[in-house]
Amino acid sequence: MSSVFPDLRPHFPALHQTVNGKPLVYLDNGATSHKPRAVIDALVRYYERDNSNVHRGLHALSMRSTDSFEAARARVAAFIHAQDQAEIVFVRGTTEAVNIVARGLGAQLKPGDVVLTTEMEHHSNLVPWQQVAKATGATLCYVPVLGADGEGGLDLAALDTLLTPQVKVFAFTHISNTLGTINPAAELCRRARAVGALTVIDAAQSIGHEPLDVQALGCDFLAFSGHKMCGPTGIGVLYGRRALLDAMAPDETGGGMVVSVDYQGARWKPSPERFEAGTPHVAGAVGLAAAMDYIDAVGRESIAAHDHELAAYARQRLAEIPGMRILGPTAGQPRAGIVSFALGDAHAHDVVTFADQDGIALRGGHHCNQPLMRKLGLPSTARASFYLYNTREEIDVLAASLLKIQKFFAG
Amino acid sequence: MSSVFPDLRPHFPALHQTVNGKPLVYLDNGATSHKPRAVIDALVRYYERDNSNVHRGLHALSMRSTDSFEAARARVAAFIHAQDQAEIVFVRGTTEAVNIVARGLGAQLKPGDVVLTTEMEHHSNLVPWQQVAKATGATLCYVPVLGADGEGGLDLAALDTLLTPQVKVFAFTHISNTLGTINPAAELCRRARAVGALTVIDAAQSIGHEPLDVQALGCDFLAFSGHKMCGPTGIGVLYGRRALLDAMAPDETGGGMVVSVDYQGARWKPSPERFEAGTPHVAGAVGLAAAMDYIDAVGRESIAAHDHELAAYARQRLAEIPGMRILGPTAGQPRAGIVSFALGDAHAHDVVTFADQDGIALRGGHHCNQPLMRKLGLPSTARASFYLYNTREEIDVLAASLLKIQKFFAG
Amino acid sequence: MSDLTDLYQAVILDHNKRPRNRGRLPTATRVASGDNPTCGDNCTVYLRMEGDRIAEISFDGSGCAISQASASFMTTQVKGRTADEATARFAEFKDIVTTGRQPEDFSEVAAFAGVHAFPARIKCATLSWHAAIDALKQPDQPLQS
Amino acid sequence: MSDLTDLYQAVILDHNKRPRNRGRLPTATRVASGDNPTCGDNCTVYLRMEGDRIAEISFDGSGCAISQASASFMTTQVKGRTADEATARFAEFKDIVTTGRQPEDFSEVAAFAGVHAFPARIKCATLSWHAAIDALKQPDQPLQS
Ligand SMILES: Cc1ncc(COP(=O)(O)O)c(C=O)c1O
Ligand SMILES: Cc1ncc(COP(=O)(O)O)c(C=O)c1O
Repeated sequence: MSSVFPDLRPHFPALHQTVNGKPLVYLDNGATSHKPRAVIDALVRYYERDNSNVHRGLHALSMRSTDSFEAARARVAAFIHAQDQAEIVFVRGTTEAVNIVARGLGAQLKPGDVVLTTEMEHHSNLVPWQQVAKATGATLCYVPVLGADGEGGLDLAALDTLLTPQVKVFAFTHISNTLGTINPAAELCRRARAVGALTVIDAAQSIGHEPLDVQALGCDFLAFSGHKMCGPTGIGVLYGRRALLDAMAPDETGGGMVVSVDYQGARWKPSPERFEAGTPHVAGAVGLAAAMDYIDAVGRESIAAHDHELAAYARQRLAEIPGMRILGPTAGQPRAGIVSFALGDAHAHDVVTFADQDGIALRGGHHCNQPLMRKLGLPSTARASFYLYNTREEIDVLAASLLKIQKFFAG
Repeated sequence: MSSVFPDLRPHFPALHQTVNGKPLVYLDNGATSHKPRAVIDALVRYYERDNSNVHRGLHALSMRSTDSFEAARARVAAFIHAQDQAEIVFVRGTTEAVNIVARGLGAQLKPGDVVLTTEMEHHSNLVPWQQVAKATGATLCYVPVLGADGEGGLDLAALDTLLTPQVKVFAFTHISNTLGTINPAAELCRRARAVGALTVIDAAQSIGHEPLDVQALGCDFLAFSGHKMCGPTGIGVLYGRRALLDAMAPDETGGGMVVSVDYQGARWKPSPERFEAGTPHVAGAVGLAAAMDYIDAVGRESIAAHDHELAAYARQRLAEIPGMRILGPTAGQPRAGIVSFALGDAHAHDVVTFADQDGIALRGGHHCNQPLMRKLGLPSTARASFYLYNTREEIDVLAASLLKIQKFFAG
Repeated sequence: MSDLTDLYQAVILDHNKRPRNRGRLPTATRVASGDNPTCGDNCTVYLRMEGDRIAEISFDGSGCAISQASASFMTTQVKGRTADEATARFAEFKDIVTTGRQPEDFSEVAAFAGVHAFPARIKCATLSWHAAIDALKQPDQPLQS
Repeated sequence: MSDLTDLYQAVILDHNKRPRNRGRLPTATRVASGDNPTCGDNCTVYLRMEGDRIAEISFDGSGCAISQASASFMTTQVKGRTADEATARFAEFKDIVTTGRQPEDFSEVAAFAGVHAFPARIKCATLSWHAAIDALKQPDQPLQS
């Protein structure tokens, strides 16, 4: 079987190029995805036709821009099953979303309070909480990751001890960008809620890859980026339950988020405007909505099945290579389309440079996950990550290239 | 004379449309500008060819993305005559830039210190300083605006009294988005420096309209948005002198801005990465560089002359209309391509809606400048603002439409 | 410009130039304000109730011709009515300015149906109505001076 | 893959597999570290000076084959030289890995010229050299344990 979606590749212009004389095999989707023609066209159409500033304008273009922008917000709300489009705040990406919620909730934290996170967080869902803990005197605790290769996932038994009534916030990733673990997010939210903790989900790796419903998850906040889900750069979303957003102080201030200003002070609009100071990335929001349309036309169930199948196949083919150490969940556990590995003596950067000679785009390094890498005793790994346009043939190309690299470095 | 640049209009796709059956006359450039084909093409090219995540990648596309992104940074540095490309931080826009520098400098402010700004600031260069003053106990003071119609500009004589050694920061706009005043920025910086104050210039309205050289201005920080200067949405710049940026704490934290992270804490990279947590708006930066190329190919001296000439012509034509009150500098003073006015009894929103029926895009409201509007005794004004593609004929269309509106509301 | 001039010409310019029940009502026992942060329009509505009925009503504030005319018109429409009747009247008004349907009875409102062609201005037309409904929900208390 | 395999095959794999002067130098009087935040590579260089001359040198740390080989190679190139000579050597090395020019003398370095074809890796090749130059600038003091 060639691919679950044999017909999608023509939609993605960037896939059709050669790299170092070989057809591009793009396996760096965990870092960012390529964009379908439909998304690029939506951006062009916006700039060619509707382009204008939003909200404060009453002329035709400004109304069209505002309508496109707010329609994009409604599209996002529908995509993640938010109750209300005021729960959708447009931001630059996951990192900014986490910063806003960390600083916002930080206003209510005090010494003795606990912020709980996990050992498998991306720096973007880790350092902001470290900063908030430092600023407020709250304690930051980590749910351990089990297994020498991280194959055991989060230590759910430890949660019983860790989830005390002192825990005010539990921030965790839906899918680990390093291990490919799919965390039991609904269960984690339920257990957090039982002790009165608010939950913040980093959905950077799950959005656009798996069906996602904030009502079913039961989370309080959720953060994601557009660029990893077929969308443009510079746009992302902070979802928050409306009452929580409306109770939170703004982060950045300026034009567009105020009801009134005088030389003494200002009053804030409610969410989402409260968190969107200044001119927003309107084209980005429009492009993100187009990406969501594209993804839902394909179907998120099918994309997830496709990702999972490719990952299973990749794990099988990579395991055939001598000296291969593969991280993350073993067969039978929930696992996403992400496979990190260490290849014998070859350093990850050398592996990536060699693979690049074969036209293969891999990522090598700490994957913004330094503490976990240190715990696993690896300075870095190479990572292949899949998306809807990847094929089994591409994994065969990868396996052949890695075997060659292994021989070179062992020989 | 039809226009200083009769040949530019074909470069801008959005100009060639009808609105309410009339050819679009786009005079809302103070809010945002349209984008030339060259900028739209640069975005498309990026997404079709180089699209990848920056910095941490070693494969071909990632290196190309990183190179494009850093080349854009170098282009910006050259455009404003920064000494070093590490002085260029990519942000969402002016508003975010001001927030970063306000919070960053806020760490050093204490009660008794003064932050000086002016009565003509956009909310985006006002509310962040109010917030910082509130948080630190510093006092916020304002340089007054002179004249019943704001025609006197900043009260430079009052500066002698206001610029005390207690002033730690002087933040002011280069060009007023409401009055069209061009402030003597180099002189303001020089006088601020004489008392040891740092200077922050809001260049949202001057960038891409006037020649701009941070060395000649002598400022410490400068903020601007790409979308008002032919560039994409969602991208802007904070310029800061390198030593100041490297001494400033980061604002947002997360991936890409850390040297190392463990479960206890993190160490920061120097500028500019320190201030660019998370995946940046790479396509936006590339598009901004293309906008700068476009603008410099036309020539900023010529664009400024064109803007100024249109503004003078507009003021002349508008003054012919009975009951017209025009704000801002009178002839002979430095004035930008921005004309705000109040038309007799007609409310600004009614004026804008009527003008829109004639295909004319104006802005009506407080222009994110509520305190100044209140001082001038106006709830709102209508505003026409010009850019390189506008023509004298368009101003004639505007004048005819306004005369009709005046008659309707007076009659 | 014909739709627009029609809209303004009819009721709107009339109510705008000669507003009914404009100004602070000293005998008011309920007050509520609303503003439209998009335009800076604001409107305060003053009520004096007699039982469940609106005995007196006035409005104050600044804004565009549509918001001023609509406020003036609103006062003429709800005066003497019960809270429930006023609320029903607002529902009908909102429906008319949103959809543009021409009402059979409720004749004077027909002019406002033209607002639906200018969606950005619908909020201007409903601002005073929202303030009135808010005021109706408040407890009676003497006006603070 | 031929450029790349040539590059690795020659000096690099050799130095990488059998690194010279690797490990902490207990007699060192100057130490400096550098890291490459992009990859997480790091390198510490230990020096013992005799007058202005590098009497002993070693390196430690982790990284890719290029950084490890370059560190090993660097120690062989600067040992016994003065600070000025070592600095000049670094300037030449940097020029070679950046431009790819094939040096006439300084023969063993020729293999590193291939790095220039992989611009993202130039930093890997120069990491240990930067640390060595840093160490040369420090005052003498006994190694802390
Ligand atoms: C003078 C001035 N400052 C700041 C801003 C805010 O820029 P942005 O909305 O792009 O952040 C604007 C534009 O709206 C402006 O005109
Ligand atoms: C799990 C996870 N969280 C957060 C991020 C940060 O996303 P962004 O860089 O788009 O802000 C990433 C991607 O780099 C990620 O994989």
